[in-house]
Parts: sequence; structure tokens; C-alpha cells
Amino acid sequence: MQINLRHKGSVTILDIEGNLVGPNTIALKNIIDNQIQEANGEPVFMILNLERVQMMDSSGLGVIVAAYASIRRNNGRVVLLNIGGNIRSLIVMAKLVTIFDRYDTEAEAIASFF
Amino acid sequence: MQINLRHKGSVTILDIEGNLVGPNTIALKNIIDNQIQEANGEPVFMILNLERVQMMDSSGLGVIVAAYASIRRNNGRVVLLNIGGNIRSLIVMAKLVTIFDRYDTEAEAIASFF
Amino acid sequence: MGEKTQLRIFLSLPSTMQLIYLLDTVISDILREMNFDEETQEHVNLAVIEAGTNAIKHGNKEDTNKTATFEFLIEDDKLTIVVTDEGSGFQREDVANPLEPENLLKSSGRGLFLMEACMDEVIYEAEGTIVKMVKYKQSPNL
Amino acid sequence: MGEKTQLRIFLSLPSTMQLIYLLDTVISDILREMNFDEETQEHVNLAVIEAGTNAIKHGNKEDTNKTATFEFLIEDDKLTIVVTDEGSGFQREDVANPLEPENLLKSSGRGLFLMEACMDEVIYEAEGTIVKMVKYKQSPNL
Ligand SMILES: Nc1ncnc2c1ncn2[C@@H]1O[C@H](COP(=O)(O)OP(=O)(O)O)[C@@H](O)[C@H]1O
Ligand SMILES: Nc1ncnc2c1ncn2[C@@H]1O[C@H](COP(=O)(O)OP(=O)(O)O)[C@@H](O)[C@H]1O
Repeated sequence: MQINLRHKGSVTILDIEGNLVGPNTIALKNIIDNQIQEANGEPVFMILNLERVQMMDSSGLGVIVAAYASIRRNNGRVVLLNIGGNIRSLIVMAKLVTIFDRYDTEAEAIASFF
Repeated sequence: MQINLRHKGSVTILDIEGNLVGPNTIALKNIIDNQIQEANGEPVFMILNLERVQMMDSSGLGVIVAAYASIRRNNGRVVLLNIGGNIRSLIVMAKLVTIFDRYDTEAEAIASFF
Repeated sequence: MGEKTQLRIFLSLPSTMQLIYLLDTVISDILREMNFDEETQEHVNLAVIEAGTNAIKHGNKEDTNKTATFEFLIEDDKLTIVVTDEGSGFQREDVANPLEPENLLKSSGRGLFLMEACMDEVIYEAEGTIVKMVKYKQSPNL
Repeated sequence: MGEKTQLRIFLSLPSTMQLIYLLDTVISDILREMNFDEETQEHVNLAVIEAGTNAIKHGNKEDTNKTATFEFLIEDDKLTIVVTDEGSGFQREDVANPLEPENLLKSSGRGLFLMEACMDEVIYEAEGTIVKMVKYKQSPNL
């Protein structure tokens, strides 16, 4: 499990590699919570790049839903980049399709914030 | 487990990929036995390319020792190509170092027969 | 009488989430060996991880002196998985539906739902300390 | 009293060589998690496969109604592996030494030797139907 944090202008990009399953999800939760805290009430614009995530369980889903909820509270937004078939079907099953915008290129994802 | 059979002149080359462990070793044994049978008493010159074999157990070792013994009977020879550290140490432990000639390039291995 | 193949694999783990990856590799191997199609492999894999997580976290409360057990019964036409824990159980009907609008943004509560969505059968026994799940080779409802 | 970490993982397999790869992935995962160095991982992995192969082939004679069991006891300073079968056992001293010149070209008979070469301790109990093997984090003789 590896998470790389990048900033492009006001946009925070997390490149995630590995399975978002079980204890692995805690690392992601901590990084996201940190970013929200550092924003100090300002809106956060975040891209979760899931290109290298093969599998996600309900804990992983829980982390990104929680991120969505708290980031929205300050008028920020979380979007998903490069999700594969597994994770797409997980999001569909959980009826979260309408909640998460999904993009296939980083440029599109960044543009969506402006 | 995948085994590719090639011929270069009178030399038979087996490129082996996967772990030579448990039931996997049977496939190798069958291919070797076949080659010996087809040679019909003529000497067999065989290179076992183990570059893509990570692990070998005593069954795997048994197959190559048996190959050595029956090929030698008809004045043929088996040599090993590209063995990694694991397999080298297995061969050392089993005191088979003096039995198997080992080469790092296919050209050297082929040249060794002439 | 019954000459069908039936293989029983049993795994018992101390209750730490640190070992959930072991469960992951075991079920992945079994699914590959059984030649389930890739989507089914992902579904069963997910269901087993959810059930294992529940047994370890909710059932055994991550007490490493308690064990979570996993029985995999491989048959020609189906895979049955029985997960047990040493906890005090729960009532399935007390668990809120994660698809209800008021629950959609909750960060938890989707495990049982996903198990039931991914498997052909999910049966809770002994107050929910035993979860029995079945996946057929040919899904009966397809 | 004894607050050391001790995790007990238990795996039981029906006796078919088809499932030896499951044993392989389980022990590989455990060794990686325990942070043994790579060479030690390879050695223990090999020893476990040899012991598992013997339990399945020689002990249980590949009868899928008989089980081979594997207990992995993870402690801070060592890994203990106990392999059992339901066979009738054997006498260690009856097995020929594979390093003797007359045995060097035999195609079998190296399993026990490799187990003993790769582990720090190998103990045969119950007529050889129980094999107990230990690997220390810091090999005691180094
Ligand atoms: N094995 C179990 N033992 C005790 N309680 C359980 C068990 N499995 C599930 N539960 C209960 O059901 C609830 C819902 O579980 P689940 O749908 O998996 O979501 P989550 O694990 O995210 O809470 C849990 O919060 C717990 O109260
Ligand atoms: N678990 C076991 N049950 C019964 N016999 C065994 C067992 N393990 C080993 N043996 C006996 O010891 C012999 C040597 O075993 P081993 O050194 O592993 O070589 P191999 O398996 O190639 O014969 C076997 O042939 C068998 O007769």
C-alpha cells in the first residue's frame, strides 16, 4: 500500500497503489483527514487516483464516503480518477454513483473543479 | 508453469517458467522422458534454462537428477542455464554441484557440448 | 454413493486485522483453482473479506486470544464458505439498510449488504456468530 | 506473565498435491509478514513444502478424505511449524542419507534432508506423523 500526495495549484491529488482493504485503509484516512485539517475550514479540492487500486472493501468505501461528506461540509469536492471495473461495480452496488464524479484523465478531473 | 521446447541443431533447450514444486514437476518429467524416448538410444544434449524458475523443491531436484542419470546412460549430457541463487544453494546443499555444469549464457551452454 | 469431488479446507486465524491479507490470498487461490470467472472471483473475494472483517472486529473485538475460523468447501458445482467467531452475535434485522438515503453517506454499515449482494446465499446461524455463504459455479438465477 | 506476541494460525488441507500451492502462499505470506530475510524465507518455504508433500504423499497417500494439518506459531523471536498427517508414520533412522555417493543420483529421498538443512530444529513425534520445525529470527548458531 503506497499513497503519493501531490498538489497542482489548489488541487490535492492522491495517487493510491495497492488494495484498499482492511488495515490499509487507515493510512488513506489519516492522509485525507490531515489535508482537511490543514485546510483550516477552506474548501478542499481532492482527486483520488485509483488507477492502481485493484480491490476495495467496505472499509475502503467508508473512507472515501467519509472524505466526501467532510470535504463537502466546507464546500470542497472529492472526485475519483481512473477507477477500474471492480471499484465501479462496488460503487454502483452501494448506490454511490450519483455521489462520486469519475474521470478518466487527470486534466478532466482538475478542470471539473473550475 | 510453462515449458517451452526448442531445438538448436542437435541441442534440445527447455525454457522453464514457474516454480518447479509439487505437481508442476510432473510436466517437466514427461517432456524430458519424451525427448529421451524420441532419441531412441542416441545421445541427448539438453539445456534446462531455469532463468524463470524462482523455487525448486526436492521433487523438482529429483526430476533433473533423473534426467541427468538417464541421459548420461546414452552418453548424452544435461546442463543448467541461468540458475538463480535459490536453486544454486539447493544444488550445493544436495551435493550435486559436481554433477551439474552451469552456464550463464545460452551460447556457452551450447558450446559446452562440442 | 456421492462420488463427487468435495474438498474441505479449514483456516483458523487469531483475531487481528493484520492477518486479513492471509485470508485474502487463501480465498484468491481457491477461487483461481476453481476457475470462477474473474468478476465472480472479485465478488466472492470481497464477501469473504467482509465476513472475516466482521468476525475479527465485531465478533472477536480484535482479541488475539479469540480465533476466527474459515471453512471452504469446494464442490464441483459450488463453493461454500463458513465463517465463525467467538463473539456474542447480532441480529441481522437490527442492521440498517445502507442503501436508504439517510445512510448513504455513512462511513460504515455496508459489509453485510455487500456480502449478500456478492454471494448466491448468505445464512446467519447461532445468532450471527456463524455465517454460511454459497456461490454456485453457474449462478442459479442467471 | 508472558505478554509476548504469540499468534497461532492453523490450516487444514485435504490430501491432494493439487493444493500444495495453497500451503506455499500461506507460508510465504507469514514469512514476509515476519520480516525474515529473503534467504531465510526461501529456506523455510522449502522446508514447509517438503513437510507438506511428505504428509500428503507418504503419510496420507493422497487420500482426500484424510487431512494434513499445519500449525504456524508466530512469536517475536521464532516461527514454529507443526505438520501432522493421518498416516502410520516412519522411522527417521531408516531413511538413507541422500548425500552418500551411492544415493547422489537417486531421484528421491532428499526431502527430510532439506527440511533439516533449512530449519534450525526439526523434531519427529508420534512415529513421524507429527513434524515440528523451528526457525529463529536470529539463527542461534550464527
Ligand atoms: N460477526 C459479527 N458479530 C457481531 N456483530 C456483527 C457481526 N457482523 C456484523 N455485525 C454487526 O452488524 C453491523 C453491520 O455490519 P456491516 O454491515 O459489516 O458494517 P460495518 O462492519 O461497517 O459496521 C456491525 O456494525 C455489527 O454491529
Ligand atoms: N509423513 C511421513 N509419513 C510416512 N513416511 C514418511 C513421511 N515423511 C517421510 N517419510 C518416509 O521417509 C522417506 C524419505 O522422505 P524424503 O526425504 O522426504 O524423500 P522422498 O519424499 O523423496 O522419498 C519417504 O520415502 C517415506 O518413506
